[in-house]
Amino acid sequence: MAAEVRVLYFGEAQEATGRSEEEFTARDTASLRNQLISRYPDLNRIPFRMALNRTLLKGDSELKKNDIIAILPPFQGG
Amino acid sequence: MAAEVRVLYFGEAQEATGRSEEEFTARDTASLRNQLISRYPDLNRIPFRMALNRTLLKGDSELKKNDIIAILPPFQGG
Amino acid sequence: MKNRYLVRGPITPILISELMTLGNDDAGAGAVSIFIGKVRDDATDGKRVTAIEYSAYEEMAAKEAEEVIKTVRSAFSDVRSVIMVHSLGVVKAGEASLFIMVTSGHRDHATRACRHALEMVKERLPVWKKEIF
Amino acid sequence: MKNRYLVRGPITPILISELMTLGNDDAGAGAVSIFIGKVRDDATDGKRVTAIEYSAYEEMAAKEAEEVIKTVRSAFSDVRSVIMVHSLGVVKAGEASLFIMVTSGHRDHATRACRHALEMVKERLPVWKKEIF
Repeated sequence: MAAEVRVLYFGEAQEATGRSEEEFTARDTASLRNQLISRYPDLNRIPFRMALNRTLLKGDSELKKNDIIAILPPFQGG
Repeated sequence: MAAEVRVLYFGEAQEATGRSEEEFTARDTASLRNQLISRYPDLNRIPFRMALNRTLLKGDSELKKNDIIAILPPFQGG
Repeated sequence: MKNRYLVRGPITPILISELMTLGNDDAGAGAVSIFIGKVRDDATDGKRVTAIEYSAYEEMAAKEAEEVIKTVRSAFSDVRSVIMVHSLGVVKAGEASLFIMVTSGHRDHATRACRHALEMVKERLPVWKKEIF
Repeated sequence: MKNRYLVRGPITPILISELMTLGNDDAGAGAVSIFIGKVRDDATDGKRVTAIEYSAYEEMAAKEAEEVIKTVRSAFSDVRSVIMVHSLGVVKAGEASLFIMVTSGHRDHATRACRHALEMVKERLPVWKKEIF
């Protein structure tokens, strides 16, 4: 079942989307990724990963209401 | 030909000899080492190396007047 | 600032001095290994970097920093303390943006754990930069 | 003191702060790696070390320190500066007796060169210690 989730954008993903966060409705992270890229084609040039509730995702995951998904371009700290 | 040289003692070698420096007359470092050990038997328990004019000796070396020989117990810096 | 691993602006010499006093009361720590990362005035396409603006996913950064510390401590048993701080916001060229300090009984674990923490920070901390020319 | 590599007594936090400002004007140095060696309050035969008294063959130590710096610089081409200082005389438990700082453009050479310098200092500096209980 599709769930309402919050999506946070960081680094270059903020420039590609023009925002720092917004709401989405998606069943799982794979379908969320598809929605993101069709809404923001510029995201395609960023090899982003996703975190679900502050934990980096290794594969895909189901989503439930109020989950927080972060869109993470390659890290550049240090 | 035997030469007059100055011998400096460091670390435990000062305790073994009871002094920090003195004069010796020796032809080469091998003969100096023999004189040192026969004069100060306690030096035998210290695996000392020697420096000739501030450079660590790898093998034996002839000596010339006014050379400075340092008696160096294992280093303990850091 | 929401967490102890992030500081607004550069990591100043004064802050570094303060961080270095942490663990000063541990007379069993014979070795202290420190890494400081600084903003370089690199030239790109003929333009010189004057500063970097750092941003982070702060809540996740705190969690990852805890993970890094936990991993380092379990990998290097002689380690006695680990401190790490990363800048957020604008840091000028020549200023420090990262500080890592590891203390241990003897030198081997302090130096290796510090390097390991550094690599993990680079790999795992959700931090991004924007160059300012 | 006869040379810049040896200092009488402990390497105090103030001296460390001063040494750390050296090379601060080099905005091409993105990495600073520091090692600080401290006197541990080790227990031997039930007696606890309260201090260590260091002595050195000072003239040779200066020469060897120069050698260490030269070797490190030629082995790690990204290195931009190397500072090293060792204590002479009495240093109490918890106080620092060795300071090594290496700066480089990027992190790899600073961290490896600092460790290499540390190993060479241990191996080559004519310094001796006497434990005080």
